[in-house]
Amino acid sequence: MSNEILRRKFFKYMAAAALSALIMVGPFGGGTKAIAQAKRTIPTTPIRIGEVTFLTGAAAAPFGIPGDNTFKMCAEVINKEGGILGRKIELLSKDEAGGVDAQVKLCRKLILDDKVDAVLGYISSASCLAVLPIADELGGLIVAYDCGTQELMEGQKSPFEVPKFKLGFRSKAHLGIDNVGLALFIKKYYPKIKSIAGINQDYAWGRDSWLIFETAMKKLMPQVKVVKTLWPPLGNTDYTAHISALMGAEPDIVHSSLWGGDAVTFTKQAMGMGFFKKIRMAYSRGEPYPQEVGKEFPEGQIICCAGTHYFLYPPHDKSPLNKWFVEEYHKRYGKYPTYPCYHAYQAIYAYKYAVEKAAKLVGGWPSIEEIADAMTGLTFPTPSGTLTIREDHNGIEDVLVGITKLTPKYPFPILDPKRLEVFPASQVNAPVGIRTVDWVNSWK
Amino acid sequence: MWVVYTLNGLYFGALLFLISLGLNIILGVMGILNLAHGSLYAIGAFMAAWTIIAVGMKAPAFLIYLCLLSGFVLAGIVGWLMEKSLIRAMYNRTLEYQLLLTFGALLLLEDVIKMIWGGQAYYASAPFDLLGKINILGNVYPNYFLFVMAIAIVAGLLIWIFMAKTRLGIMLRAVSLDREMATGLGLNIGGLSTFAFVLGSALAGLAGALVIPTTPALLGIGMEPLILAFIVVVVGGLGSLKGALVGALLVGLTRSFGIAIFPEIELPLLFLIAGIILVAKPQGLFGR
Amino acid sequence: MLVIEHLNKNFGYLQAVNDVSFEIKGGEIVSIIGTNGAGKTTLVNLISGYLKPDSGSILFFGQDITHASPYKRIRLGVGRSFQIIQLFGNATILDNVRTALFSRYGMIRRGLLPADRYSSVTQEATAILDSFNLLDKKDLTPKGLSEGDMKVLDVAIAFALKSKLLLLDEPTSGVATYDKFKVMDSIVAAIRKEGISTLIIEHDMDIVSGYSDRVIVMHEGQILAAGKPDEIMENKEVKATVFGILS
Amino acid sequence: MHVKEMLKKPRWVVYLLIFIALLFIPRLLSLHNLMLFEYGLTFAIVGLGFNLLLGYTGLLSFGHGAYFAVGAYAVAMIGRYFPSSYAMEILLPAALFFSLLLSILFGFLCVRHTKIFFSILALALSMLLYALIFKLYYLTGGSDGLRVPIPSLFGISNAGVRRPAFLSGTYYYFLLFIFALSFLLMKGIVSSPFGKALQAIRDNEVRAELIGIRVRRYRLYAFSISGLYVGLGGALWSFVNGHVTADLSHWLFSGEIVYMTLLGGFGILEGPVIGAIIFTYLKLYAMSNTEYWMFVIGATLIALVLLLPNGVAGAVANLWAKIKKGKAAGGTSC
Repeated sequence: MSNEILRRKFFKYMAAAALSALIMVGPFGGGTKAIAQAKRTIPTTPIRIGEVTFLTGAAAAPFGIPGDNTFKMCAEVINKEGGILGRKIELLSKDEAGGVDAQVKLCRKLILDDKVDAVLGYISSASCLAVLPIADELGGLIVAYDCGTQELMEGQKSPFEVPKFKLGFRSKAHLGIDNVGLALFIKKYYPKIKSIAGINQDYAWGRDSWLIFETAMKKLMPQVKVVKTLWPPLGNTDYTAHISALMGAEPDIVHSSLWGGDAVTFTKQAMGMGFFKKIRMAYSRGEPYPQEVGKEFPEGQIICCAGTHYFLYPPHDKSPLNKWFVEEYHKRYGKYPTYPCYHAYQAIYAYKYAVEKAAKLVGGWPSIEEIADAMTGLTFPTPSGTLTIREDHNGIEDVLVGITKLTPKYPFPILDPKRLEVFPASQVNAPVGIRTVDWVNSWK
Repeated sequence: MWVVYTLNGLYFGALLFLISLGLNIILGVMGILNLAHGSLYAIGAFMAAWTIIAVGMKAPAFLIYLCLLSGFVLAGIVGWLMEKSLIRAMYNRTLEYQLLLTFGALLLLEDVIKMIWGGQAYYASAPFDLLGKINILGNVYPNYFLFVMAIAIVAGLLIWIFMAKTRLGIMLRAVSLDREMATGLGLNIGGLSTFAFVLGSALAGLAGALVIPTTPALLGIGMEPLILAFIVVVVGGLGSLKGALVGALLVGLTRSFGIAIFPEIELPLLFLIAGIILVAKPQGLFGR
Repeated sequence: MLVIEHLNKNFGYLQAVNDVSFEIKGGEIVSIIGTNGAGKTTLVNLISGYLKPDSGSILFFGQDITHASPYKRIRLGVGRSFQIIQLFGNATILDNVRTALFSRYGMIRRGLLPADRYSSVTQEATAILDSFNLLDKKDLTPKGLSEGDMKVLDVAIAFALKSKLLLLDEPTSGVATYDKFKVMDSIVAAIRKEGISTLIIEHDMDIVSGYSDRVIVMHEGQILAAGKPDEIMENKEVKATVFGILS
Repeated sequence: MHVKEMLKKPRWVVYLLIFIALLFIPRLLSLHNLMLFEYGLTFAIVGLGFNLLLGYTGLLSFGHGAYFAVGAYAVAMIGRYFPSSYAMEILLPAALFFSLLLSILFGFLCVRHTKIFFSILALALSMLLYALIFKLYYLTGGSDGLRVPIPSLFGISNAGVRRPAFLSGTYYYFLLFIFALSFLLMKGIVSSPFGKALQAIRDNEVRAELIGIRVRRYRLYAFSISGLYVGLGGALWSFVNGHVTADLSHWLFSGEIVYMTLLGGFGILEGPVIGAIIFTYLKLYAMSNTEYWMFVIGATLIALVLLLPNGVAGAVANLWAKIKKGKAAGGTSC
């Protein structure tokens, strides 16, 4: 049947459709719904929390799944302990894949259509940058739990006014602390090195990590030269060329913010090419990978824990919470928790403590704005010590840096307890209202 | 260092060769660009990883290397199913439908993989570790990469002999040269197409399996190689087996030396070269 | 108007067209007949510019078009139909012709008003379809036409270009025998009315003899004989080689 | 054409009714659905343009995400580097200009090929742009992308206006107006002599050449116009979404454009419009209801290709035809 005719038929149908639409609507029917104000009593309905992490794609295995596991675990535990002010938590877990436009739509749906009390999640910096503004636009509470970019809460130029988003938060520190921490650690333990190099993924995450690390190194150890910077694409499966290039340049230490499969692939292939015999690596997000790679993961590598998120720190005798968290997680999922797990814990408990704090003030279930006010300046215990969410709505954390060492106790290298460094939050975070890069540049 | 750069280029080229060879066989014989090719690569990767983990480290070495073939086989089977169930219905449909169908298959397979193997990563580096390293002019180099090159060369040779000497191969070439004429000669186009599709898919699977010992099997692992395979195919010429070889080596070596010399423009460099070749020779190096 | 001089074209060892020279005058209908492989289609391709001759020249209204592009020749007024029908499969019969007219008037650059608004063009198209006895089918797509009508439409499209010279490559091939003459009738009637010079390629003498002013017999790339149809019919050599009648 | 005449034709009455119905959408839909519908409208414009190339010229591009990205990035980058001139009446022309520029450039390379060659080359070129947006991270924000602020509309500044208010207010009607305009324009194009020429090329390249159509040149025209439309769609989309990233130029995104065009039915002018709106809902609801959303839309696509080759619009039309046959009443077709 020719298109011409098809089209003609098609019209008659549309005519009917349009007419009926008109009849249904009538000139001034309908009207858009307003966002309902919460009442001062405590509802009995469960708390609906939208939880968004990568369930598809390369980031699912290293971050998405562990994060998702922890969210489910914590929600279950909280509910077992009677929920938040007696209200049970109901998680709506969604996939973060599908492109940023999909995420914007999804987040809007969660807030407007599914009427969630809060949205927790987001691993990719792109998602965070796209989604957090929605919080203020639609008056919903959004807590970013794992994305790294410092740009998220920073303004165009320092000093900038805070908070950037009234209802948008990040319950962790940004990538600044990892790289500043690494630089401080190197200055302390390897003061005599001559040259460094970098291998970072070729997108904002890698670029920012290297930028901050390089700036910090220039300030701390001006004599050190940068001999090579490589930018492999995300999800690269062959690093041989990069490894050779690095070995050709012969730096003392190579900085890397590689994550997930990329980090493991690079390490495996580097091991195969005798890389570690000559060069020391400094992983800004290395914490999970000794466990992933196993026994043969090289010793003596510098590893930063994206904060102090390490299953052996704080030591279990000092921190029963960490002990419980590690054991509970290991019991459920057969692995020791990695930093995304700790981040997930921080997000969901930040919400819990904020609600409880606000409820004390207002007596009854707090409104979203009141929860946001309570979350600003909130300090609460986490398995990795205490976490503070500052006025810029960004978490600040101490940072733990160590050196890998094989021990009989574990089937993979752990961070040598004798050479463990914790840099306090105040030393690795830029002050409120100052851009991290400007802050590092202002060092004396 | 230059020796190693070259070896790296050859190694990466070898992998690309296997992928784009499969893509080009399908393209040549059936005139279908299989957008789901990357997913078949991923299936090969997951299958190999899974079997290697299943037999475990203590198994005899030859068994572990046999596991690599499982990827080749499973991808072939999936390819066969795809051809029989979906592609078969597309023979006398127009291009846009064929492409969209394989696009749909791509989305579908990504999630099927997730359903079967779940979201976690599979680490199966046994074959890589077992082979150890050798010393080339003072540079340590893993034997496994040499092993991969050897496999690629063998596969390439076999395909070449097959295409040049065997009756089936000659029929396949006839179809890819002129479908109408071949039909006129009374060749069994259907059967030949199925064969080509299965072979192409299996090659993608083999490439996936060969990568596994050096990198964990993750969701979406097939995406990046697919893009590079596209570049190879465009540069080498659509449907040309020789093109696949030269294109793959070109891309592999360009990449290796590009990273060593101008690390800043690794990927754009590839596209740039592809662009220049296309402007100079629109059909690609060996395109018809 | 069309003068062909010493035209040569060979594919490798095969001498497809071998030193062919002839002329077509205004308003004349000339048929070239010959067995398959006699070089007829090659000759048409040379004239319409789809092949370039090895030597020789093609003059069209005194202008040398031996090496002009097909597009140029179309603009100059050399139209052709194909042995294999070439139509616009999804468009109506009317649009098949109308598009040709739009192209001829250089209107295909106009992108806003619907085609129907150009009523003069529509009228002209209708007239053409009428003269080719296709008017009643103008709203069908070619799929709805008989083989014969497709052939006629194919010619009608070439005709719509107001070609000064029409090259018809086996206008009745693939048409059921009892339709062949009907097809030729409607085609030639229309051509005669406009007085367009035409070169018809055909392998069957009987079909063309009734419609041609002159017949040229080709054999193995060469012109064997030329003249009025009835003369040719009597030509012994032609009988022997082309019609295979041995006397 | 005189309005009186037009209103004689049922088709135009239908258009009018639909347009009026669309005017009431903001009162009819919830804020969330309204914003979704606006995504649909922007993609409808994209579909219109893409259909000119696929449906009417017979060229399947797997790289039209590139022009979408250019449109969107033109807006975002003006917003970032020339905030002073961040006004709709400057942004749209800029977006149109750059998308036209790029589509002419890429189109020139692509139209030398047809069929699969064309598709894969278009794909490769869009990926080149992707690699560039990714690389020029200091300029484009790379994978993190750029925010798209709310522009001033006809001199009326929207400073401090929240996006939802903006989207559910003036912007919807502005969007609707642009859509109606581009729809009518495209309708004119496809039924004009120019459109007929394109369809001639689609139907029979050889013959088209033979009746004196410069095939390549007209393919390039079609390519550029579709690029222009897609770019316009991208620009309008960027305000709805509020954030642009390099993914827009990735071939997977281009694949979605093809998807929605087929979903609606690319034989039909209105098809892609329907397809765009359905796809927007399909993907979102698949994503919010199952973690296997890729499986869902993949399976849908396959089912579509196998069962509804003419897309939804085509199926509806066929159904309508059947119903009419059933009634056996030979009503005059419009």
